Amino acid sequence: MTLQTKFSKEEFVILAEMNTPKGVDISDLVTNVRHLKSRIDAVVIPDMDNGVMHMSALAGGAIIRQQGLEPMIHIYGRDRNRMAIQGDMLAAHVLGIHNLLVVQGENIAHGDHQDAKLVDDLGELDLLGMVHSLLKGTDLAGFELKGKPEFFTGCQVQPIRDDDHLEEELKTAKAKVDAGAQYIMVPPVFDIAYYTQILNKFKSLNVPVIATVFMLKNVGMARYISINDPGSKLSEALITRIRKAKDRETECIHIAGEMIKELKTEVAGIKISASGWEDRLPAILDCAGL
Amino acid sequence: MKTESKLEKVLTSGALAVTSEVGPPRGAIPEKVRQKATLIKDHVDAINVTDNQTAMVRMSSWAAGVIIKQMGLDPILQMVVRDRNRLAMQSDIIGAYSMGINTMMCLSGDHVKFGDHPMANGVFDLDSVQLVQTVKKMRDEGKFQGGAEIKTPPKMFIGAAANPFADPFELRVMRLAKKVKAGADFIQTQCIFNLDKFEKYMEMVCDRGLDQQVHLLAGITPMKSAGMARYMKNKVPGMDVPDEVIKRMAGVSKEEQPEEGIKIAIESIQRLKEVKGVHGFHIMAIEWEEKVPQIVEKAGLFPRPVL
Amino acid sequence: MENFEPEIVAFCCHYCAYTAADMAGSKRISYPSNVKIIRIPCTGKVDAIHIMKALEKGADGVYVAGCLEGDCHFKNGNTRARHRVEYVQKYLEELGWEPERVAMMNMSAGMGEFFARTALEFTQKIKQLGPNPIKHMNINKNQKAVS
Amino acid sequence: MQKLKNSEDNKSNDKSVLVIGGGVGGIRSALDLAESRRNVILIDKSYSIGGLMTQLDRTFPTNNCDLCTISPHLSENTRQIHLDLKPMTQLEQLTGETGNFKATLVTEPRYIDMDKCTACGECYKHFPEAVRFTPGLDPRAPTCMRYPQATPYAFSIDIEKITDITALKKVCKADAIISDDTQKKIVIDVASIVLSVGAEMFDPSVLDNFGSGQFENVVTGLEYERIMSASGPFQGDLVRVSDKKRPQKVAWIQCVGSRGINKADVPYCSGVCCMYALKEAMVTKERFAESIETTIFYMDMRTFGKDYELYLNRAKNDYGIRMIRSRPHSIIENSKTKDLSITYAVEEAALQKTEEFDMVVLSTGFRIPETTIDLANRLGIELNPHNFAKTDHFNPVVTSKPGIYVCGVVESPKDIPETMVQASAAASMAASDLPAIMDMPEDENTFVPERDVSGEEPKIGVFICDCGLDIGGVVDVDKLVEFAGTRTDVVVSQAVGYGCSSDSMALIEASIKTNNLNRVVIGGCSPRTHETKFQDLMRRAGLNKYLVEIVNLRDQNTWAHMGQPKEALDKAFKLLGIGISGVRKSRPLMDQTLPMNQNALVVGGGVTGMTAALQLAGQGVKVYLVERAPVLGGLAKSIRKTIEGDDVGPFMNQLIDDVTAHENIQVLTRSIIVDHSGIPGRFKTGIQSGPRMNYMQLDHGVTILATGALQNRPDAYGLGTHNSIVTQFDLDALIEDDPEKIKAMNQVVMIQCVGSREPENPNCSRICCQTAIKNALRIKAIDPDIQIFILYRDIRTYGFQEDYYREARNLDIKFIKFSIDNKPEVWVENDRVSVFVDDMILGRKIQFETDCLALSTGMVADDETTEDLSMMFHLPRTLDHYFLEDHVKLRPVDMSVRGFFIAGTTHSPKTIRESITQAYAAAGRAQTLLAKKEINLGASIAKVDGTKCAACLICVRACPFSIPYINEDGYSYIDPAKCQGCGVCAADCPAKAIQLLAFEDDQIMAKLDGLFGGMN
Amino acid sequence: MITAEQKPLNEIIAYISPYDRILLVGCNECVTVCSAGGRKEVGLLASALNLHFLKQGRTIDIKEMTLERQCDPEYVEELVSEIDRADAILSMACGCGVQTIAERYKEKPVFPAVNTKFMGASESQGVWVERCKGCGDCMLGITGGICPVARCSKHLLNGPCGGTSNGMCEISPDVECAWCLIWERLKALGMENRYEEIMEAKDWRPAGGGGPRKIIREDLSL
Repeated sequence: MTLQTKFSKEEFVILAEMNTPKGVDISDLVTNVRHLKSRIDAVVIPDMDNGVMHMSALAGGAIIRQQGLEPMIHIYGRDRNRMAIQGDMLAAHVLGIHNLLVVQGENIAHGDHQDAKLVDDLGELDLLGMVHSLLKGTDLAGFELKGKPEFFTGCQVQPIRDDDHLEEELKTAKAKVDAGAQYIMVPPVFDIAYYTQILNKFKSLNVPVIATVFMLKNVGMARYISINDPGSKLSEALITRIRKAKDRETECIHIAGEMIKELKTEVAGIKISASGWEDRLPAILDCAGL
Repeated sequence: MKTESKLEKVLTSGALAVTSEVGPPRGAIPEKVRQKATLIKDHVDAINVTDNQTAMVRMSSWAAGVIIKQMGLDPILQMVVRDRNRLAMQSDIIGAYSMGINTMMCLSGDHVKFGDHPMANGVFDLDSVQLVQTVKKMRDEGKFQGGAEIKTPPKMFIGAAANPFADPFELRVMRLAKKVKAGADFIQTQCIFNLDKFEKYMEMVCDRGLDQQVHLLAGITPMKSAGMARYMKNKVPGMDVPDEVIKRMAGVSKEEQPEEGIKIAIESIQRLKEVKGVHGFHIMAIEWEEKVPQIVEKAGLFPRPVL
Repeated sequence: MENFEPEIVAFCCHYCAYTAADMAGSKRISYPSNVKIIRIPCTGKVDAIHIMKALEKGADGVYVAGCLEGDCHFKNGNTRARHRVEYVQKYLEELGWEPERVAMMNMSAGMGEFFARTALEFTQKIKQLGPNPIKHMNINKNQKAVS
Repeated sequence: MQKLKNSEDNKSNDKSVLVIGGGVGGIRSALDLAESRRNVILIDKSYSIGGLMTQLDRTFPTNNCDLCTISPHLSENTRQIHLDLKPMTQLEQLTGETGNFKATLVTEPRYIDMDKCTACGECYKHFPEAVRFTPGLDPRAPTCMRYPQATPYAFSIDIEKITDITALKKVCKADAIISDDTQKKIVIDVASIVLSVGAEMFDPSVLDNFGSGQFENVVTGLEYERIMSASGPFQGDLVRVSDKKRPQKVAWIQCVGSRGINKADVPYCSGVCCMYALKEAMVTKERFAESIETTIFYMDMRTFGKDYELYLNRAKNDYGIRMIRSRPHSIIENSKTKDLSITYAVEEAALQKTEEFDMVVLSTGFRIPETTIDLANRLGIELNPHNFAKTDHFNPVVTSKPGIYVCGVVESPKDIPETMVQASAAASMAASDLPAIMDMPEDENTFVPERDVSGEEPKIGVFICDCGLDIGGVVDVDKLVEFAGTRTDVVVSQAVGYGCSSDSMALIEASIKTNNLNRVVIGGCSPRTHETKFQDLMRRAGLNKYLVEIVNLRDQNTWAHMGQPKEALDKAFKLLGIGISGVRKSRPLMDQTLPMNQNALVVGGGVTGMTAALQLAGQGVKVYLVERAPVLGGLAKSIRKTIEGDDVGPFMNQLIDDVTAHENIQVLTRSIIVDHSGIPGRFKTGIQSGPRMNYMQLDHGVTILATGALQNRPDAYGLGTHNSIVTQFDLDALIEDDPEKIKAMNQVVMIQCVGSREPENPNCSRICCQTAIKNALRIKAIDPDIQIFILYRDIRTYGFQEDYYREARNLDIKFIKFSIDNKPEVWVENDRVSVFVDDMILGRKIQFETDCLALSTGMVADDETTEDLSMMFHLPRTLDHYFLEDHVKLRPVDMSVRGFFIAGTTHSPKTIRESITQAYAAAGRAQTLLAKKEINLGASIAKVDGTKCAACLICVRACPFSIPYINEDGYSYIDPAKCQGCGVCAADCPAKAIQLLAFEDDQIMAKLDGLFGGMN
Repeated sequence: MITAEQKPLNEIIAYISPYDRILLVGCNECVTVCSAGGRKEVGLLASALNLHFLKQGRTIDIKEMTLERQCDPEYVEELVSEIDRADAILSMACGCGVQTIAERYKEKPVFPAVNTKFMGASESQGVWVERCKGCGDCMLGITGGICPVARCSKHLLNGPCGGTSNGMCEISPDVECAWCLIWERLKALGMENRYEEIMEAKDWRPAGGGGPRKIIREDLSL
C-alpha cells in the first residue's frame, strides 16, 4: 500500500528521517533501514540537509526502494535549476520514488560549502507548481512529456517562532496546499499542548498533517534547542527530566516515544528525526507502543 | 427438527428463547441442584448445567443434568474439553442422552490454572470446535469421532459459546462462523455489557448471514455491585465492561447497587431484543438465581411459551 | 570466636575500586587488613565460580567492587557483576549459608574513604557472621596433609 | 644497568631542544618532549636531577611523595632514543637564533664512570669526605632516593678533597673511578631552549628578628620538611634540633621575607607558602601526634588553587589548626629551655599577646639567585624587576627572546601543579620550533628479542622494595624475603631497597639473566603506577613483559595499615602468596596494536580551546574545534583589559582570525556533542550542529576539554535589583565603555568572595582579588578622587599581583576585612545603595553610601555541561562540578581517561594568561599521544577455545561492544583488535571456552590458592 | 534445543549424600547453550556441593567432566576411565543424557542434577521459551509458523478461546495468545482465509500417544 493510500484510509503513518552518507559507504543506512523495515511506512531522505554536502537524496531514495521500503525525498531550489530538478523528478519516478517533500533549502552559511553559489531558480511554490505540471504531463516550458510521472507531494512548515509567525506560516502553507501540496509536515515542538494547538490550525487546511518528533540526545542538546529555538517550547522541566534520569539516553528515547504516543491521536502521521541515532529508532517505536 | 430439544422447539418457533444456568454443588448434594433449578424453572426454557466451572471440581454436569431432567425440566449439558479426552467425552454424551438429555454446549473450559487443581494436566485432546464436529458427526452420521458406527446415535441439539469481546475482535465473527460450520445449532454468548460493541458484532454476524444459520442467545449477567463490575473488567479475561457501566453502578449507594445491576440487565435485554440475529437470552445470574424470574418478567420475556 | 580475624577476598576492578583502594592507602586511611584484593580489569570478569571457589578455599567473605552504576569503563560490566553476585547469594541461601558473605559494591576511583569504610563494614559484618563454616575442614585437611 | 646516552653517541643531526634545569618542571618538559619523540637534552648543574621537590616530604593533597609517579609514563625505549641527560652540566654560551642555536655546554668532571658505577657505596664508606653523594645525613641535601631524583644513580667525587687516589681506585670494585676526568666542553645545535632552573628558597638568617641560624629550634619550612622526611636527618622523626625531643607546640610564621618592604624583603608573594605551612601542620598532627598544637601566623590565607580552600577548611575544622591573622615582629629564645616566645597583635581585641612555642617554622619564599641572573644574561633574555624571567603578557612561557621558553618558578613563584602546567606548555612551545610532529619518522625498537620460556618449569624471582620507610618502616622486609624464599618454584628472593631506582632495576635484570628466571614478582607499590616500568625491565632482560606480577605492598598494605605492623606483615605474606602463585600461571602474551587516529577534538571555542587548537594545528594535526555558541570567543570576549593593562579585545580578534583561517582547523560552531565511543587513540564523537542540528561523527585520537566556566551571578547583596549593584565583569565593561559615568561617581565599594568560599560554593574563585584591584586601579586612573573601598576576607594577590595590591594601597584604596560570620549588609533606600560592614580594627559598624557596588562574584563551573560531558566521556568531576584531572599535582592537564586533556576554566577558575598556559600544556600533552603511530591495546583480550565452544551465542549477546560472532567454523570469534578486554564474555561463557588473557581463570584460582595456602 | 534448569540443591544433595566419590558430568550441547549443565555450571555445582559437605564435616571427592554430548554412546564411553573411581554419577545433561549414561554404566547409580524442561528457543539473553511439543505432525505450515500446540495454553487448534485480552492469554498477562499471533501473521501474509478452515481433531499418536517413539533410518542403520 502506498503512503497516499494509507493517508486516505486514515491509517497512522510513521516516517523516519535518514540522511544519506557523506561518502559512498551506505552500510549504516542499509542496516538501519533493515531494522525498521516492518515498523515504519516510509523513509524521509533529506537532500544536503543543513547545507552539508551528502549523497543526493535521489540515490538515497533508490536505495530505500531497493530495500523494500517507501522513500520520500526532499526537493528544493537552492542547488539546482529547473532543468536539473525536472530531470531528477522524472528519474525519481522511474526509480520508484513517488513521495516528494518540497522544502526550503537550508542557509548554506551553516553548511560545509559556504562559498557555493546559490541557484534559487525555483521557490517552494514554484516547485509545487512544477510537480503539478509534471503530473499533468508537461514540463515547465510547456512541452509534453512522454509518459506522466506520479507523485504524492507535500510541503514543509518552517520552525514557528511565535504566534505571529504561526499565522504567517499558516498562510504560506495554505498557498502551498493551493499550489498542490497534498500533505503538510510540521516542525518539531516539545510541548504537546502547544503542539496540538498548532496542529489543529494546520489541520484546518484539510490535508494530512505530519508532525515531527525530534529526538533529544542529552541535556546539552535540549538546552541548545531551548535557547535557540524558543518556538519549540522545550521546557525547563523537560531538561530537568533528562538531567535527573539515571540513564539519559534511555530517558531521551522515552521522551521521543511518549511524544509519538501522544501525537498518535492528533495527526495523520509522524516523522521521527533521530539525526544519526537511527539505530535507536526501534527502541523509540517500542516506547511509543508501535 | 433435528432433535427433541425443547430449546430447539422454542427457537424454531421464532420466539425469543430464555436460558439460564445452574452450577452443580461441590459435594454430593442433589437438593442443592433441585433448589436452584426450582428458583428459575418457570421462567426459562432450558437450564445450562455447568461443567467444573472455573476449573473447580463440582458434581459432574451430566449427573446434575439428570437431576434436573428428573424434575421435568430441560437441562443443557455443558461439556468442556479440558478434563476428558475424546473417549470420555463421547461416552458421557451417549450416557447423558440415554438419561434424556438432548441439548448440550461444547466449550473449551477455563484453564486449570484458575481452579482448585492447578497441578492437573489439561487434556485438550479436542478443542471446542472439534467437539462440536464430533457431536454433530455422532448425531448426523451415527459415527464416533474415530469412525466406528454408533448404535442408536445421540440426537443432541448442539450449542457452542462465543465471546464477542475477546481479542482479536475481527476474528470473533470468523470464529463463530467456524463453530457454525462445525455444526453448532445455537450459540450462547459471553456476558454483554458493552452493547455498542455487541451491536457492531451482530452487524458483522448478519453481514455474513450467520444469523440465518444459527440461533444466537445473548448472554446477560446482572451485577451485584460496582466492585463486581470492576472485578469483571479487570480480572476476568475476555470481559468488556465499559467505564460508564461501572460509573453508573458506583453512582448509587451500596444498598441500591444490586437493584441498579438488575435494572441494567433488564435494559440490556430490552435493547438487544431489537437487534437482528439475537434469538434469545442466556441469563447467567451467578449465585443469584433468585433474581432470574424478576429479570425475565420485567424484560417482557414472561410468560415462557408452552410448546 | 572473639579473636576471629576473617579472611576476605575483594575482587576489584582496575579502573575504579582498585584505584580507590590505592587512594585510601595514599591518604593513609586505615581499614581492616583482612581484606585482600585481587585485581581484575572489570567486575564483569568476575564469574560466579570465582566467588564460590574463594569460599570453598576458605574465604570468610567475598565481595566484588566495581565502578559506580552507570560509570562502568566497559559500559555495564558492573551491573552484570551485581546479577552474578545475587545469583551466588541465592545459591548460598539454598545451601543454608549466609548470603551476606558475598556482596557487590560500587565506588569511583576517587572514593578512597568509601573504600575504607566499606572494607570496614564488610569485615565487621563477617565478624558477626563468624568464620566460614568449612574453615575448620580446611585446617583439618592441611593438618592431614602435613601428617 | 640502564644508561642514558652520552652525547658522544648521540648520532642524530636532528635538532634538539635543550632543557636547562632538572627539577620537576625541567623533567616534565623533557619527558613531554621525549614522549612526543623529540630529541631533548636535559642539563642540570647538580650531579643528579630532581630539584626542589625531592626535598619535600609529602605534598598536597594526598600527603605523600608522588614524584615517582612521573616516571612510569615513559617507556625505556623512548627514553633511550630521545632523552639525553647531562648532570653536572651548565650552559656557557649561546649563539644563533631560534631554530638554529648553538649552545656551548660545560660538564664538570665527576671522576666516576657512570656506566660502571653501581652506587655500591664502598667509596663513600672509605672516603666519606670526598664523595658528593651523601644520602640520609646532611639535612639540606636532596636525599630522596626515589627516581628520578637519584638519576643518574651514581656517585660523584670531590677530587679536591681526595688525598690518595690510588686507594680510592682500589676500593671501587666496579673500576669506575676516573682519576683524570676533566671538564668537557661541547657545542650542540639546538632549535629551542626551555629554561627551568627554578629559584632558591630565601635564607632568613639575614633577618635579625627571627633568630634563624641562631636559635636551634627556628627552622625554615624546607628544613621542617627535611626533619619530617624519612630520608632526613632524624629518619623521619619529628624532634627539636636542640634536645631531640618531640615538640608539643609548633608555630609557623608566614611571609618571612616576602610581601615586605624591609631591607631583605621582596615585595611579591611566593604563592606556595600558605599551602605548605598548612600541609606541614596537618602532617605534623597526622603523623606524629594529634596533640601537637599547631599555629599559623598569617597575613592573608592564600589558598587560591583548585580545591585548596577545601584543604584550608580541613586544616581548620578537621585538624584543629589554629590560624592567627598577625605578623609577629620577632622571636625571643629562652636560652635555657630553647623554647621560643612570639609576641603578636590580636586583631579583634587590638592588643599584644606573647606566647611560647617549642618550635617555630619560618615560611620562606622564592628568590632568584645571582647565577640565574648570569644565565639570563648569557641566554640574552630579559628579567622583570624582581629578577624573574620577563614573559609575554598573554603567554607566560615565552621570553623576550624567540626560541627561549621558561617554566616553573624562574618565571614567577608557583606551586607544583602550575609548574607542571607551564612545563608542558613550554615543551609544547619549544617543539614548535622543530619540524611538525606529523612528519616525524617511526622509532625503532631497542629491546632484545624475547626468550622462549615455553616448556620450562617455573623459576620465580621475588624482589621486594622497602620504598624507603614506606614499606620497610612498617613491615620487616627480611621476613618477607625469607617467606617468599620458602614458596614453591621461587629460586631467588631478595630485598632491593627502592625497587624502582635504576640500580635496583639493574640488579633485578642481572638476577633474571644469571639465574635464568622465567617469572618475576615485585613486591612494591601499586601496579597502576609501576607495572609499565617493570614490564620494560622484563623486556630488557629478554622476558615477555607479562611474566611479571606486581604485589601492591605499599599502597594497599603498609600505607593503609601503617599503625598495625603485625597485621600489615601478615597481609604482606598473603599478598606475596597471591602474587607468587599467580605469576606461576602467567604466560607470555603479545600486545595488540591499532593505528592511531591523529586528529584532535577540542571542545570549547574560548581562548583556551582556540589556543590549544592553533598549537596542535601548527604541528600538522587536524583539529576539530567544537563550540556551542554561534561565534568563537567564550568568556574572554567579555573581558576588556588584564591587570597588566593589556587590551583583551585585539588579542582575541587576532586569535579568532588565526583559528578561522587555519587550514588544519575545522571550526564547528553551534555544535553540541551528543555521543562518544572508542578507545584512546581512536575516539568517535557524534556532534549535532547548525540550526537544524545536523549530525556528524568525528574521528579523533585525542580530546581537549576547554568548555570553560560561567560568570557567577549569585543572588546576593541585591545583585540584579538595582543598576548600581554590578559584578566586576559588568564594571570592567563599564570602565571601558562609559568612563564618563565612572567620572560621575564619588564612592565605589567592592565586596569580595561573593558566592565563593561559602558553604554552597566552598572554593576560592582565584581571579576576583586581582580583578577587583584591576578595576579599582582603572577607576583611579580615570579619576583619582573617587573613593574606593574593597571589603575582603583574604586578599589573594599571589605572585607579582602583589605589586598591584601595593599600588592600590598606595593610591589610597581602602581595604576592609570582614569574616564569613559577619558579612557586609546592603540596603537600597530611595534609590541609594548603602553598605554596612563591621570594621574589625575600628571595632564598629561603618556605612558607605555608594554610587557603584561591584561584587566580586568570580566564576562557577558550568554544571550542566560538565555533567553532560562527564557522562558521555566517563570522566570524573570535582564536588563543585569542575572536571577532575588525573593527578592534582603531577598530572594537572591529563584526565583519568587516557587521551583526554583539560585546560582553562573548566579545570578551575583562572586568569586568561593562566588559561592560555594550560592550553599550550594540553596541546603539548596531546602531542605525546599523537606522536605515536599506533596504539597499544595491551594483551588482555578474550580468546576462544574453538574445541570447547558450543556456539551458544551468549558471548555474542553479552559483549558490551558487540565484538564476538560465530565464524565459518561454527565457533565464536573475538577480533583481538576490537576486544576491549573487559572479560564479560569469559565470565558468562557456559562452556568455559573463553579466557581473558592475563586474567585467565586458572590464574585467578591460583591467586586464591596462594592466598589460602592451597599451594605453597 | 532442549532446555533444562538446575534442580534444587537439596534434592541433588539428597541423591548423592550416601556416596563419597562423585563423577559430575556436564554436556556441551543443549544444556550448555541454556546455561544449565555446561562446564561452567558443572564447576559451580561442584563448588556448591563442596561447600555443603565440607560444612557438614565431610570431604567428598567430586570429579568434574564435560562430555561433548551425553546422548551419544561414543561420547559417554569417555567416562570409562573415571567410572571406577566413582561411587555415583551426577549428570547435568537432559534426561536423554542421564539415561544414556545409566544404560552404559549399569553398575553405578546415576542421578540427574537438572530438570529437563522443554524444547525451546532463546528469546533474549538468559530467557528461553517453549516453542515445540514434538507432536510429530507439524502444522506450522498452516498456522503461519506459530505453533498452537506448544504455545496455546489449551493447545486449541481452531482459534483462540474466549479468555484472550489485549493479545495475551488468560493464564497470564505475560503469555502471548498464540492464536492472536497466528492471526496477525496470517493477516500479514494475506492468508486470512486459512483461519476459517476447520482443523480436524488431531491424531496424537505421532506425539507419543502411541508409546515411546523411535526414528529408524534404514539407509543409515548398519
